[in-house]
Amino acid sequence: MNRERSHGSIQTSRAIIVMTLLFIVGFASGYYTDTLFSSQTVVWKEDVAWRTESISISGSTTVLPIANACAIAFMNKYPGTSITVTGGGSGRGYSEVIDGVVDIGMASRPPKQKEINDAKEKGVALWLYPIALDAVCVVVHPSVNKTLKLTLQEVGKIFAGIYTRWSDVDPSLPDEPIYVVVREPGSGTRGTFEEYVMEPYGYDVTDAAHVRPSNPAVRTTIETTPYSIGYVGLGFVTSKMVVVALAEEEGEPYIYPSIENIASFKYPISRYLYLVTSTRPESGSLADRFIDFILSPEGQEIVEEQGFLKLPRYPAGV
Amino acid sequence: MSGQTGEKVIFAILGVPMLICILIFLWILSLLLTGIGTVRWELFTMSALRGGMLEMIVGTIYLLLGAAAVAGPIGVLAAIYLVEYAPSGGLTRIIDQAINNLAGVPSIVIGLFGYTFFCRHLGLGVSLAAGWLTLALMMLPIVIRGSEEALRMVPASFREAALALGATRWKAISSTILPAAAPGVVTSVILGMARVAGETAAILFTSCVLITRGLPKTPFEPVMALSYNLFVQIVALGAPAQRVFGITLVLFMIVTSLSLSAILLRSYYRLRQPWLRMKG
Amino acid sequence: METRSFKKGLPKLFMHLRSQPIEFVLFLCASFSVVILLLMLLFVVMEGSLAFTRLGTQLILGQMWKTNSDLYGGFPLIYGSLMVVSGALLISIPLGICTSIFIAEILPFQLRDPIKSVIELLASIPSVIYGFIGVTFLAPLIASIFGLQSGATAFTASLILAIMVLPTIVGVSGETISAVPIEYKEAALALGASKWQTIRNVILPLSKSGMLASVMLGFGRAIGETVAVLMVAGNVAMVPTPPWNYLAPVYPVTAVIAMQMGEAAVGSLEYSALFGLGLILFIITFAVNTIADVIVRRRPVGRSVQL
Amino acid sequence: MVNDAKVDIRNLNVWFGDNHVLKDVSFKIREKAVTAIMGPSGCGKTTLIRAINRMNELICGCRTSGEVYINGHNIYDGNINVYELRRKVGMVFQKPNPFPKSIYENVAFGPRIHKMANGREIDEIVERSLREAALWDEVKDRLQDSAFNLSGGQQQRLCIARALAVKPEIILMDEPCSALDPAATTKIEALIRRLSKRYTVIIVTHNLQQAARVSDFTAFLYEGRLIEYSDTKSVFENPRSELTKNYIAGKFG
Repeated sequence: MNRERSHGSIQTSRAIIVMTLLFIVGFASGYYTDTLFSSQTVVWKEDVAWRTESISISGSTTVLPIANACAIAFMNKYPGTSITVTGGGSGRGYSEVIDGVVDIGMASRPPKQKEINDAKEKGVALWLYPIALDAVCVVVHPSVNKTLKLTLQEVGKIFAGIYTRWSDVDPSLPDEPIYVVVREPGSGTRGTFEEYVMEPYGYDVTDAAHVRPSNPAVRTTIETTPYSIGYVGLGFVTSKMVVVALAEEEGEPYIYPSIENIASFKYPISRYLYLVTSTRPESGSLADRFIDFILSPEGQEIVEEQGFLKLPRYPAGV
Repeated sequence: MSGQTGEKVIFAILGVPMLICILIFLWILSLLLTGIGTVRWELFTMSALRGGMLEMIVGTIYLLLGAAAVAGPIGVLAAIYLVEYAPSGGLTRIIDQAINNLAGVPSIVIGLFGYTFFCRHLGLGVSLAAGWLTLALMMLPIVIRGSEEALRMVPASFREAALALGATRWKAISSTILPAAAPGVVTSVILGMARVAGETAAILFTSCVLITRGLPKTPFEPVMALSYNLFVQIVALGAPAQRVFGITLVLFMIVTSLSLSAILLRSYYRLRQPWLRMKG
Repeated sequence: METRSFKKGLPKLFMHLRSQPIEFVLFLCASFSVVILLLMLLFVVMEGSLAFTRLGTQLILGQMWKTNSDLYGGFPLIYGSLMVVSGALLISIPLGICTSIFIAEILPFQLRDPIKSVIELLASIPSVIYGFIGVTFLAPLIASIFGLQSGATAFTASLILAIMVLPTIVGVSGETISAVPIEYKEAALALGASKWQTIRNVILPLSKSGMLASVMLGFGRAIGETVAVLMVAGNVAMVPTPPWNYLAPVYPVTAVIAMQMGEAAVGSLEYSALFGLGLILFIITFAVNTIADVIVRRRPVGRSVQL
Repeated sequence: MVNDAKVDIRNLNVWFGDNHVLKDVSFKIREKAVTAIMGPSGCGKTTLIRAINRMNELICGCRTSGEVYINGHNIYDGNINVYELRRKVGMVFQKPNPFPKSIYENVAFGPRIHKMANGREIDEIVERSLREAALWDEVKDRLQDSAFNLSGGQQQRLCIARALAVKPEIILMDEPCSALDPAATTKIEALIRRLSKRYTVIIVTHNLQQAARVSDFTAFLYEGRLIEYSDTKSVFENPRSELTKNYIAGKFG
């Protein structure tokens, strides 16, 4: 028995040693990497407070690539600062800013009345900072037509399910069912699209619409699905899809979402992308500097890299 | 003789599904391997701020170790109670049922619960700690069941010998049965970690962010994790294949090495411990 | 090992526990699962209560899920979930059970462990990766085979789910097969029964309930799967026409929760309806687990020979 | 010594992995007699009888060389139907192992899988086998009961009946009494004596008295080698080998 016992306890101790080693290795590697990150820290002569601050950002998945890339660039430029970015959607961006969960929200649409009311109730004001210009581009699979032109109302009818076959829209188009792709409710892209295309005509999105959680997901679906139609932000248009030229009404000119047309707001579904704060950030604070960074030429360069349009000028807080 | 050919036909029919399983595995493996060529290995040791994935790897390890630290002790103690103390009454049956049901709760529901209870009700917010607790809930049934099995494998004579020497019940358990079952217990914890390492739905709302600087310094800060990052990279950012394959590969390696080490540990101790060999 | 120490009533148990602090701690740990399960139920019900009072049975039976118009009818979603899961099980049950029999009984000894490990490894591939594979490789394949517009269908989701639950079914039913005492096998073989006769007449009857349990476990895994399903199911909140059309897109419950949860304002009807869906999912898995539990407990004949 | 050999074992070697369990065993077993195989634990007794119905090959890592002739046919020949072989060579195990089925179904299992009979004929086979195993009178009123409701000795006799039901020629018994009490053992031993009038019985035992009581011939196995083989009387009263003498004297074992 005695032998068995000692045998047993050797095994426990070995198991415990292994577990402890695992823990030590895990956490040690953590500390090691931590020192890696902070090793570039230089002592700054002035104005040090903001360099050790941290802020958090959440919201629209459309703005997410911009915020992600800008946060990485900013943190690389100013070691010591910490910017935490996560997605969610425009709705989450507004609600978390109002609740004070995050410092900055991301939104691809202006606040809804309900969100403004909520903010008032909580006694905060919403500060919107346009950081980029975007267009919601209506796109179709090349199998539909290489140069498609539609009025807003026709697009609305397609997304409302009133037209179910392409030949319903125009007899010259193929006699095939329309595959409608939309974004999830709460998405700013969807909000913007519906505001211009559906709501003016009192249309509601058809039940048969295929829901996708993000611009890339819509892009992939359109690229791979014949006779499909959907909408994506300008940055997600690729050569494997056809961009539709839109007219406000029958008889008006059909306009492509070219850079000039978006910047001059001729293209009907142009929009700003925003960062949102609940108070005006204190001058010189990290939040203030980060917003300034995105609006600086360097930040606007990143905006362009991510497939969006630079702001025509640098507007201040709205 | 004709009976034997008939049997061969049946076996062949039964064998086809296994071949299909193996082909599926090889197919998936080949898909992953075609991605390897595009992966730059230095990504693994580079900070996310420089385009690497070091924080995600370490963050995943943080999440796993923390969850194991929560679920491990609770699970082992629960297993000891169930094997050694539990009266065979209604209460024990309820506990048994609850463990089975907990194992079956969809991870998205665990995520929802974690979000309302840990993040909002307990005020932990989106944080490492909330992730630990949420993942621990998923690990717990695996740890309990695995430890129970390990404890039951230990011959009764061990404990009886200790009791006969005048040890108290707890002393008998902690000095004889627990050491003998320790490898099995550790295996169950590792298996639990393997099960939750690739988990996305449970940490989607509770503990992860896309980018932040470095690693959390307190448990109340959010963390970057491979599975969540992979999800966002694919779904929301439409990241290039190279990035996706890189993260996929690391995640696969972590999960696989955990499962493999559990399998190896189990078979190693099967060989080492004679009483296990008899039963196994 | 079955010598459980004391068989007393509940009140006596508590008295006993109070006098033994260690046992009390052990008891607390064991009942932790019960507490968590109750808490889970409580919180999900609490968050979902608004939806239940405002929507009532609409949440389960309503045909329209339209967040824009505050319509939250969960029927197409629940139907989609069940459809995808039953498709997955239809594929994976025969595949999994045949595989487990083949591995445990027919495969040469040397190959058993390696092949079992290979299939166990399938379980260790994270679900995001399955989703990714489904979107980039499987869906286009399905679309071209069936001549569909898009490969994002219930069938694709079922296929991916089937692959994901295969290891569970193979593992658990393989375990029950190898748990059949070797004495029974030897007895049959010594009578001159062929391998297949032994499998059919001795091993299968004895491992039936375990196999059923493995299927139930697979069901639980499949219905709770989120990320992979979200990526390949097509996500249309409508019951397909005809209802058994597997080549149509569906919008499973888990996908809805994952997609809308991040954006629903806390406390809104939408938020509450999502928790209501979570509760429905919770109840379905709870029921399935309980059934599995009852089946496994009600073994027809004792396992071991008492001498 | 044995001329009318039912089983003829020649140069039998068995390995389990690297473990050489049986070394060059050769002997002949006579028809319609009881042959006991005795020896200390681990000497290869069980392996030897499991070689006679090729049950060893179910164990991982087993290799066999040499020949075993039954009725003049080498059972390790490629064209032997192993299932038919096992039908002809019944086996009773150390621990009673009835199937978790009714008493009736246990006995009927063999005839059913071999399609030897159907309907009423099976009833007859069941009754005949149970009578032969001296169990009929004890169970005739409860044939549909679970086999687990029987006592250990009854279960073992049920297993014998089950083996008899497929009309074997040879019955292998692997320490059939080691798990039973003395009363049940006596019954089984009497049964074995009776069975030897119609069947060739080969019984493994490490109980010397049992070997002396029931067997006509005795083989003594030690560390995988056949040390001595002769009629029981001469093995016990006049052993030729020193090892056998010591074993019988109880000096080891």
